[in-house]
Amino acid sequence: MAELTYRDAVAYGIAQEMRRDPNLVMLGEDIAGAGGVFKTTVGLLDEFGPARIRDTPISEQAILGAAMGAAMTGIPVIAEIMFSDFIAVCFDLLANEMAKSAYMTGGQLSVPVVVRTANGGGSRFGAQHSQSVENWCMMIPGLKVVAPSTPADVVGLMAASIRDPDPVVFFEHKSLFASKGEIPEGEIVDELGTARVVREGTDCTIAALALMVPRALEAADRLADEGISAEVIDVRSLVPLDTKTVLASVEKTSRLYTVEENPRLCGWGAEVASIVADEAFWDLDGPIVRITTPHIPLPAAEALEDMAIPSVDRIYETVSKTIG
Amino acid sequence: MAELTYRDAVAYGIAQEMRRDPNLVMLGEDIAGAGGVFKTTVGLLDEFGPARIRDTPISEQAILGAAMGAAMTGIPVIAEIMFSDFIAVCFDLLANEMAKSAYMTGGQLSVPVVVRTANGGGSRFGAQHSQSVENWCMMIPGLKVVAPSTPADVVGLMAASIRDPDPVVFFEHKSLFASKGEIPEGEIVDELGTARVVREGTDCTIAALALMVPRALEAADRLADEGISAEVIDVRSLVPLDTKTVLASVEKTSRLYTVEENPRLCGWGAEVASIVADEAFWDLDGPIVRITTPHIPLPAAEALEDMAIPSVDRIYETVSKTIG
Amino acid sequence: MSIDLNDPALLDYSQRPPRHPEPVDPANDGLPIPLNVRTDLYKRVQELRQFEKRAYDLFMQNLVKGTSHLSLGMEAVSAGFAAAMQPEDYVFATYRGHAHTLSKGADMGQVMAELLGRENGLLKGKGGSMHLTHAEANMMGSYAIIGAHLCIANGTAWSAQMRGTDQVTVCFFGDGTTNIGAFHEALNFAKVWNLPVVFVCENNLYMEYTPIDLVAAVPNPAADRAPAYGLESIVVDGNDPDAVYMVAADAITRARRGEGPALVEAQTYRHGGHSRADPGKYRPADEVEAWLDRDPIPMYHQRLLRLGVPEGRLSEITQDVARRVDEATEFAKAGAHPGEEHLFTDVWADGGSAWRN
Amino acid sequence: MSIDLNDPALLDYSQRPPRHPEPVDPANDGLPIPLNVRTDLYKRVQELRQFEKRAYDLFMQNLVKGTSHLSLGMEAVSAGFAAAMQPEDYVFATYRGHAHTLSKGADMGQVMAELLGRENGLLKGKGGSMHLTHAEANMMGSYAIIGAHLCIANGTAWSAQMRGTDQVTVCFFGDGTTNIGAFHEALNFAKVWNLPVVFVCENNLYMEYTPIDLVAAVPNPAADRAPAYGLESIVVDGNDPDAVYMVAADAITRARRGEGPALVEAQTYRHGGHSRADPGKYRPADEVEAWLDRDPIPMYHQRLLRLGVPEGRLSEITQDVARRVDEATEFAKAGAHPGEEHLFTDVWADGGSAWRN
Ligand SMILES: Cc1ncc(C[n+]2csc(CCOP(=O)(O)OP(=O)(O)O)c2C)c(N)n1
Ligand SMILES: Cc1ncc(C[n+]2csc(CCOP(=O)(O)OP(=O)(O)O)c2C)c(N)n1
Ligand SMILES: [Mg+2]
Ligand SMILES: [Mg+2]
Repeated sequence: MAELTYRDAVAYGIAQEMRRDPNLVMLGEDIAGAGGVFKTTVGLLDEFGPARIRDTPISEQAILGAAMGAAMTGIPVIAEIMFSDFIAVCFDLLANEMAKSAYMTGGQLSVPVVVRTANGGGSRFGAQHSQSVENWCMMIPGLKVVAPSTPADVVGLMAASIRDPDPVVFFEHKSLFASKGEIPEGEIVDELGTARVVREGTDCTIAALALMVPRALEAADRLADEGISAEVIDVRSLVPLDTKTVLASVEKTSRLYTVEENPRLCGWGAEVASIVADEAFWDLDGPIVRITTPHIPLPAAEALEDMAIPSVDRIYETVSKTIG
Repeated sequence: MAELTYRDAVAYGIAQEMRRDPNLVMLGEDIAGAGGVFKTTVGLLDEFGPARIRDTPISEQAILGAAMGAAMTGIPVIAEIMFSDFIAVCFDLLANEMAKSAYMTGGQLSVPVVVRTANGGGSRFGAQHSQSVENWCMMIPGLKVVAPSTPADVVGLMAASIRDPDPVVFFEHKSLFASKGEIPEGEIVDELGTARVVREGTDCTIAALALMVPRALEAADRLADEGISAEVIDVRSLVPLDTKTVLASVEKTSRLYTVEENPRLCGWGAEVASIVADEAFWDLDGPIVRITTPHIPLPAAEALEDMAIPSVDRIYETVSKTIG
Repeated sequence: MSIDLNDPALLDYSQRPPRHPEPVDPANDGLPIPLNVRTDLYKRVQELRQFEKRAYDLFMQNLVKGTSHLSLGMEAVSAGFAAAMQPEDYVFATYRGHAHTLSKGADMGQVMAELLGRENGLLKGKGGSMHLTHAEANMMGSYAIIGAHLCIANGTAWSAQMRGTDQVTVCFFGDGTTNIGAFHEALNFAKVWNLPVVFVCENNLYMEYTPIDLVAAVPNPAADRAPAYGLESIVVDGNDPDAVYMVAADAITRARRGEGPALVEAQTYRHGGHSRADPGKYRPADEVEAWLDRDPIPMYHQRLLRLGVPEGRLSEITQDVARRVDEATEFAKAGAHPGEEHLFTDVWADGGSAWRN
Repeated sequence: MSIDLNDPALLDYSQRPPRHPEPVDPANDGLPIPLNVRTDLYKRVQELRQFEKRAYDLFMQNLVKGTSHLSLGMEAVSAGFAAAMQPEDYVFATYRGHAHTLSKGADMGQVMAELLGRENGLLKGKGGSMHLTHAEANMMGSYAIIGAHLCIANGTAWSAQMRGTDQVTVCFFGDGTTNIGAFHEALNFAKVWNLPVVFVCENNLYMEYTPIDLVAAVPNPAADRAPAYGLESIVVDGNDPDAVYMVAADAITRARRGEGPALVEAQTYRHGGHSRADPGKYRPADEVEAWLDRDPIPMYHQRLLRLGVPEGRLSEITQDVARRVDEATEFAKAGAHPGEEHLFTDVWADGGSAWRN
């Protein structure tokens, strides 16, 4: 077992797959010589060379297009979109092309592309470089969506995403890059569509994703001090969505909280809430409560950004006040 | 009172505002001489001339950019994006620029733009020309979102959108263009953020939008034959959202159904469901049920498309089976 | 060019000065193209013409739902390029893609059935007229949102480059498409990566209902921009199958040799409106007439006669195509409407559509 | 150009051949620019230089959170254009926008406070370094996602055209930005609509960490593409305030006269890395050195001395600026961190953020 940062786990996971599959290639802006602006691809150019790790112009549509076209011929491709906010400049390629190709062609073409992108706030980068946009992708039929919260999950879910024959958007959280965790020895391959109960509890279920997972866990510790036993679920994969794990948990706890970094409206938590409000309605003992970033663009100033994104305090207080 | 088609109501509404405000201008592809590919802007070029009704290149980013820049200087602009699916090619301008401008600049700049676009299915246009993408916009803080279901609402909400100082995305439904309705005499100005109870009922609330409104109404008629009294709400405005009307209705009926044309995940109904599951939980007598297009790209063939989009039958059957 | 807002013709584009076709270059009779290739070209333009006419008739009978964009008048571009390609080469088209799909060898009956939304359609009815794809023959799809597919075409070219094959990618698009961002990104990217891709602008002088010269800053919207990507400016008569063939063969050969991308502008005209419902009234009447006079098919028919192909051979081809179009029509009409079992297939590569467990 | 994948320098860009600056054109001493304009230019470059240096120091003290992109070395571009503009003209900048915001007259203290995320910042701390905006002076914002603002700049130009004012819009962006789709859409649109907008490419030879010549199909990424939009190719020495001023005055004057858009490529270099954390190691050491030798500020200082401006006058300017930068720093540091009351304001024009009733 080695300890790696979440940042280093990205290159570690990619390298594992590049060694396994000599066809796998990656492209993106400043990913090669520079090792990525977040240093998540350091070392890959040296090991795999400039034909497999390719720098591109600032042309996100061209990046995703090249990835898609190559993938349609059976070459698996990893495409980096530097910040997830920039998905907006190539959203047509992602939402209208990659996502719909298999269906529109009656199954003739599939698109084994992993779109990796740095997501989320906490870096004081302001409204155009800090968004949590998992829901931009979750809402598009034909896209799979993954957002790991630990280094081990980065590696395992990266492998699963790369081996998946469909387009997967892989969200790496900027504020988790420096976090550390154990990585098991040997090849690591996880499974898409599986959530994980990261803390067991009986009084309520807290479903969280990416950066919100450690915060939910910390809040759960504090709730425990008060005698509230919270079960925390790391959702990990939004599409496919592991509704079984969520529903089973709610069956046990009878209360659901979601902790979402995305601004409120149409966040992933709304979807989860709506599933539970339908299928587990009779299990519920009280309201479903969503803890989200307010429905505002993200402010740049440290002080303001910290107020906006759900904090341990806010999670703790919301649950504590409403669980009644 | 004149009767107008929903299609003609678009130009009628725009003309009303263009007569009132000589600064108001419109731009888009094929909107001038051709009167729009859906014939929704017929006559405007003749009345207002080529300086106010301007054809553009196929450059959606340039269109929204020009609209935004002019709007920032105080000129109100209507920009047409021909099909709502094409929002994906200019999503950066909409989601990252227009939406965030006021906030990022500490209130220095506002963006009085109405982005009109033809939305929704039923025309057998296939996966790239049939989407219901209201949620693409609803999820972005800083955008207002409107989707009228009747000719009168087209006129009134168009006026309200144009007079609003913020960016508003105005969804015109392709399958409603041929529908007809009465238009009151004189100036018509409606209000954003107001839903309308279009049928009163006591047993359940059915919240619907745009094309789904007439279908929900027809389903409600059939439910009435069975002795089920459904209240139907035309949501009309997703942002601002008239939660009061929805919550008041659920308080009365104790059951909520949403009828959404968007594919399932993160649709507007999920948001409404999550609000109700929190704030009206104790009013509910049973599960919240969402009736949506399945989470698939839209098929082109008539037969398949009709199965995909919520139909009167499906609404009727779902409510009838689950209301218990 | 820049728009003059005082130009009264802005109120009615059909009052603008017409843009007439160049006359056929008489020297093209003498292009070094073997006669068997030329008869093949004739067969190709006949197939496209007759298929598209039938498609038009079927709309009129309301058998084609949705929309449809025909290549009537523009057949020489597709035929000329297809004849210059190898079977392993990749093709990308727009929503105006019937011709390119057929040219790449898709079955007429399946294409027709797709237009009719039938289960025996090329895409099982799921894609429709605007998304024709025949991956088996490396016809990699028809794309209905302007621009994206130029970027995607780079991808198959990149794949060929990586795999060390000599496959070339040919990507068709319209004049109006030269103004969208993706065009620019794709062309620059192709050049920088030295990709084996030939971009073909079918300049039919109009985007949807707006004349291209009113919305493009340069007279030849593709060719005049080629230098911005380090490429040669190439304009070809898109109504002459031979002229197209020569230019296509040259560009494709160079790409195949590893000499990188090309951008070809083929000037042509559509005989009808933009899509099914459009009568095309925004075009000056004498412009339409002048271009109808330059119809590629009778012109080519005359050329082949001049070059000694017997009339009988040509009418044999024509009749054979007519029969096949009839058969395709029958095949299509006989197809069932797709049933619910197709609704939930093919979202994912495993054939399913599940988003949850 | 096209990439050669066998080029060993692809493994380390700093091993690539350096691109040295052109020498200063000695004739520029004689450009017809009045001495008062030149001393104004000197003051401007001093302001930018000293402000940016201080900003750098404040990062190092960890007082600036987030990121920040300096214009050190590139001051002549901003100064030259600003001196040629009228106060009513509009300006757009990228995330590398401190210089252009200051040049348009924003208060140094407020800009500094914004970098520090303080309530007394230009944007109350809500926008940060990458979004500086000073609408009161028609500095219409700094945009952090590549490309969009070129399209938005057309909008203020369109507004001026509609209102019949003679305001010109000047839009700054980098070399890397010439490869994104929005660049193309904006340029074409500006020309077709004949908009009074001057696009200024600050070509500092690198996008983030990648040399521009590896990712652009033409050597001068902006100027070589101007003809694709019916525009003249214009390259200017971006390290010479006078050269920039002349080109700026000409392009702006022509736009003001209704002669439409222009695209100017100013060649320059950044002294430091792309953003705060970047040491800029991907650049050949002798290239950096050669450009540091062409630092615009000592060069201009020398020129002004040659032209007879007394050393004392120049050091007076320099010291005055130094004092103002100190004051700005104090002002910024004294600012409060914004409180929760600011979190929910300004989403809408009415000052609020309600999305429901
Ligand atoms: C991004 C985008 N914008 C607008 C449209 C609507 N549209 C469909 S075809 C068309 C005209 C295209 O013109 P051109 O590229 O010349 O192709 P042609 O139809 O003439 O073959 C337009 C504007 C679209 N499909 N995609
Ligand atoms: C659409 C988009 N892609 C990528 C980025 C990340 N990014 C920020 S600055 C930059 C380099 C820009 O280079 P250039 O245009 O030359 O400007 P410079 O920083 O040199 O002034 C990149 C790639 C971005 N902000 N937006
Ligand atoms: Mg055309
Ligand atoms: Mg640069």
